[in-house]
Amino acid sequence: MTEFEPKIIAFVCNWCTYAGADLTGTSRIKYAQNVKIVRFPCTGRIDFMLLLKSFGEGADGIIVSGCHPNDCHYTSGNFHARRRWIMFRGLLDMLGIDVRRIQYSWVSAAEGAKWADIVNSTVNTIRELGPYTEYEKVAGYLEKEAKQ
Amino acid sequence: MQTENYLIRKPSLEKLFNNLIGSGKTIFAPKAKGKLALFDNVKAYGEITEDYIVTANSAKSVVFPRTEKLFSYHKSKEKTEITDAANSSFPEVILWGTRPCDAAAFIPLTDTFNGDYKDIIFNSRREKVLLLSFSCNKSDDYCFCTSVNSGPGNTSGSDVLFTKLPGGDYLAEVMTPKGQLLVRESIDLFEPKPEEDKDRNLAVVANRFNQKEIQAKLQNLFENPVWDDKSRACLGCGSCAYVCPVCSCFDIQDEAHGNKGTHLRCWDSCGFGLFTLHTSGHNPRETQSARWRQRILHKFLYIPNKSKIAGCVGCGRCSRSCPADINILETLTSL
Amino acid sequence: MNELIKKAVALLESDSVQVIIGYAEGTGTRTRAIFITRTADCENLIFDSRCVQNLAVYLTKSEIKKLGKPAIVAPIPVLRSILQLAVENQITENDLVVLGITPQSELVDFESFAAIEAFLSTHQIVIEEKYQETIREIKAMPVTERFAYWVKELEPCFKCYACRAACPLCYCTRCTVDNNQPQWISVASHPLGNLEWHIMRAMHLAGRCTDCEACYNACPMSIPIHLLTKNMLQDVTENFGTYGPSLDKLNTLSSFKPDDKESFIR
Amino acid sequence: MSNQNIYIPYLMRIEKITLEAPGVKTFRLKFENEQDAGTFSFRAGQFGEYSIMGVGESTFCIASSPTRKGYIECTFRQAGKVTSALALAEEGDIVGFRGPYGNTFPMDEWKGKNLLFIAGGIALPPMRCVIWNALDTRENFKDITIVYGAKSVDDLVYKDELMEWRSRPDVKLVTTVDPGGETLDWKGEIGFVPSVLEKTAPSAENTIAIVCGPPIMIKFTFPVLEKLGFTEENIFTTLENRMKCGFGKCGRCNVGEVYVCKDGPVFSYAQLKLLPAEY
Repeated sequence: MTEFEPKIIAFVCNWCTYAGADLTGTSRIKYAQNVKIVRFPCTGRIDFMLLLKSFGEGADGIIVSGCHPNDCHYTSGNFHARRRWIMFRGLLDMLGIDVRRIQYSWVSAAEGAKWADIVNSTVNTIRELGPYTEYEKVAGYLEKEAKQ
Repeated sequence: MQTENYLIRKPSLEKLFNNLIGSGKTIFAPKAKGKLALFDNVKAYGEITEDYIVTANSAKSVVFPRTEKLFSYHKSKEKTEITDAANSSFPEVILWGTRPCDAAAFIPLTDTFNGDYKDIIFNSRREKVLLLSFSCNKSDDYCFCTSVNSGPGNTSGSDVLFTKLPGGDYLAEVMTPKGQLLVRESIDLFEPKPEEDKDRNLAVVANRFNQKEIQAKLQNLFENPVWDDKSRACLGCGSCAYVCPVCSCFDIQDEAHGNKGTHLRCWDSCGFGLFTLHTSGHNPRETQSARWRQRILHKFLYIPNKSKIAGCVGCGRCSRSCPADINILETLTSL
Repeated sequence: MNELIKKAVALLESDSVQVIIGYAEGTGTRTRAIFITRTADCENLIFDSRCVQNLAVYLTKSEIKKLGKPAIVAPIPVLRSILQLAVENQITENDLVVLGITPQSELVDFESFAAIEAFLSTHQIVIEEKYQETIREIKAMPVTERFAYWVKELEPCFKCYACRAACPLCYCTRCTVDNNQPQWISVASHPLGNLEWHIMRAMHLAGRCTDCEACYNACPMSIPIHLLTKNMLQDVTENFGTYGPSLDKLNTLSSFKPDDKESFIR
Repeated sequence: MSNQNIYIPYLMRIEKITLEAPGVKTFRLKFENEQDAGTFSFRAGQFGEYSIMGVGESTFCIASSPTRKGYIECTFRQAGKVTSALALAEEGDIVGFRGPYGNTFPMDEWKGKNLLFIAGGIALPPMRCVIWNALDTRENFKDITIVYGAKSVDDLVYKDELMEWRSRPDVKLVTTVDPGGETLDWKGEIGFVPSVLEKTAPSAENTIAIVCGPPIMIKFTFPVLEKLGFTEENIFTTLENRMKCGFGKCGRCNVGEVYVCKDGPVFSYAQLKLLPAEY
């Protein structure tokens, strides 16, 4: 059996984390390759539905990352996002969607090393948790029906 | 076919259930959920509730699931392959505990799916459903089956109709060859027909209106204040249509995952504003009252005019489930 | 409720309002919303503990707006919704007359939305102990069990959207689920579609829900979706202080504090 | 047909894409399966469900004439989810097609009569099928007049074919654009279809009028036709209600006792008058 390779999707803001991830690369820091990055103007734009859709399409883990508080390019996008994450996380927890599978972080444009660390540790966490089969079962309902 | 009547004793009924489960059949029966009873997949006789007038959901989903695959596809640059859902093997389902109104609803449903174009997916499912109905021994203010050519002991649509007799045993009326087959397979459980009169053991459902009169009145009632009046509290949800055992309007939707996907049929309701909305923004039924009128006219004028059958079985589910207490019987009797 | 009837008659007679939105006897022991435009019909107005439908939902419906300026019979849950609608600029003081009803079933006049807020400050939203207990029990389940619990609870949902239709705060003319470009949420009611719909519904009510339970009362399948919003109310209180609609505060998710606390962002 | 799944579409390859007007495209579709091409037939006025797998289906009439065999054409404006996806399709791509559905224009009954086509905007495609059908069997009909209007010169569809019709001696073509929609070199009429029709229509004597356009145009065109002496029985139109299934099951296009998909989409004005105004 081949070892489980977590599929991880990262939603990051353009100004801080994306630049930070760039720096990770230009600094030649090696880190796990399991992550697919989607760039957004701001964490304030990262709708919770995007996270749900990621699980629905087969992601095992998700990273959401943006500018540190007070560093938002648009002044307050990340503050709004933080409130939304607090609420969303509470709701997911209530529903039994494993909140350990979503890593939120602040990574600035200067924190290339932190980005590598976030990705590596998230990959490790997800590797331990294993594939998100519970959600896959729910999302794959129609395909299961087909075999009936 | 000639109806066959038997007596089946209370303990034998449970044995019949166990025989069916034992032979690998899927059984849907009323299960208690809070104050409601819902048709649900049951595995053990003890899960079934007897304490219900009708279930909150109708039994139509066994032949017309709320989400159903019509076909699936697989796309590649060179070609597109389609897998026909009609080729799947549909499950044999026994509906246990349907009421006469539930069973009667299969008649207009089957009619809709077979008019002009035959829907073979529906028909394949329908063929595999066995209806073991139970006569009603109680009713409530919402029931009006007797006004739409049915009744608490009506046999149409059922394969077997059980009527509870004093003492807890049941009269079994076997209506169809399918029902006959079921009886033959467990013949030792059935005894010669009892003397007891069936009608005395049925609930009383008062006759509330004359269907023919309603039909005649509706012919000239398209513009009438009654539609506004009776629909004013309508919230525009779809619960009336979704609990209705006859309503069969649907939506067709595609769901894709990468280069694969499915083409689905999903329930829809004429009560939704989006139902008739054109992409241009034009909506032929702009107001909620026009939508309420459509629901009534479709059931009590259009279907009876076209197919000579009732488009409503009088189960009263729509009124019971309406969050705004809009009562269909009230609308009909106020015309 | 003679006083209520008298008041309603007076309002219609003086043409201060054109319609009274209130409660009347319904089928059997049920009550229902009634829309009275003639004084003679005012005698049908009732109020008692059976009157639980949240009438505030009608304030934003175009079919009801057409009838003219309304007076609305408003027990506590309706008052909360009215205030929240005011916070969200969906109604103004000139749009309606509020016939407030106290928990002791007394009629109370409100001169302004501010007066409603003052009154409600003495009637804070409290999550009943039985619900707190249920929420605790659910949260105590192992995560996969909890997920299975909800998938099963949401299974009977056939997406009739009665929860949305009955909610006074779901007043959008076109809901996210009704949009198909992009199609965020499947039209179909299957496990994923149902889960996503209920998450979205709850999230869109986060920090807005006033705990009237209209969604649960409307659900023909009795799905305990109000547990989701109740849990969120608790979360709002826990994270951002006491909660209740307030005229001079923005909604929880439309506002922030630079020092909002959390424990999960690295 | 009885034991086939009626929801399964034919697979069609897009042979040619023509840009007709801003946002309006015509697809020429060929059957992927040769056998289907041989057995498929339709008549003027019928429609189909065109689909992009994974996105959905959309309803348009068949815009090509049944006299032109081996392919079908459809013309659509990019407006909603499915038409937006169709607009992105390229020549050589596969789309789905279910049909033909619905009734047809009674062209056999029109033999020996004059035909007057009146169309507005994107409603010329359903007419085009009938027009070509009539032109390909020209000997069956007397005078053929086409009155076609659009918002602006740019919005007129089938520009090449309009030129062809204009140059034919056996067709009288009147084109018009809404006031303000004209260009400097516009030689046609300026004004809304109903008023232009009033000025340019042929005699109602032995003439069938076929009208298709947006609801507002239809509303104002019928009275003009009646004024010109057309009887209700000699005015035809094709309705476009929202549809999903196309064969009278999904309930969406139900107007009174008819289903537009199965009992229509072609109705005479006389028939239309008997229906409630829910279209």
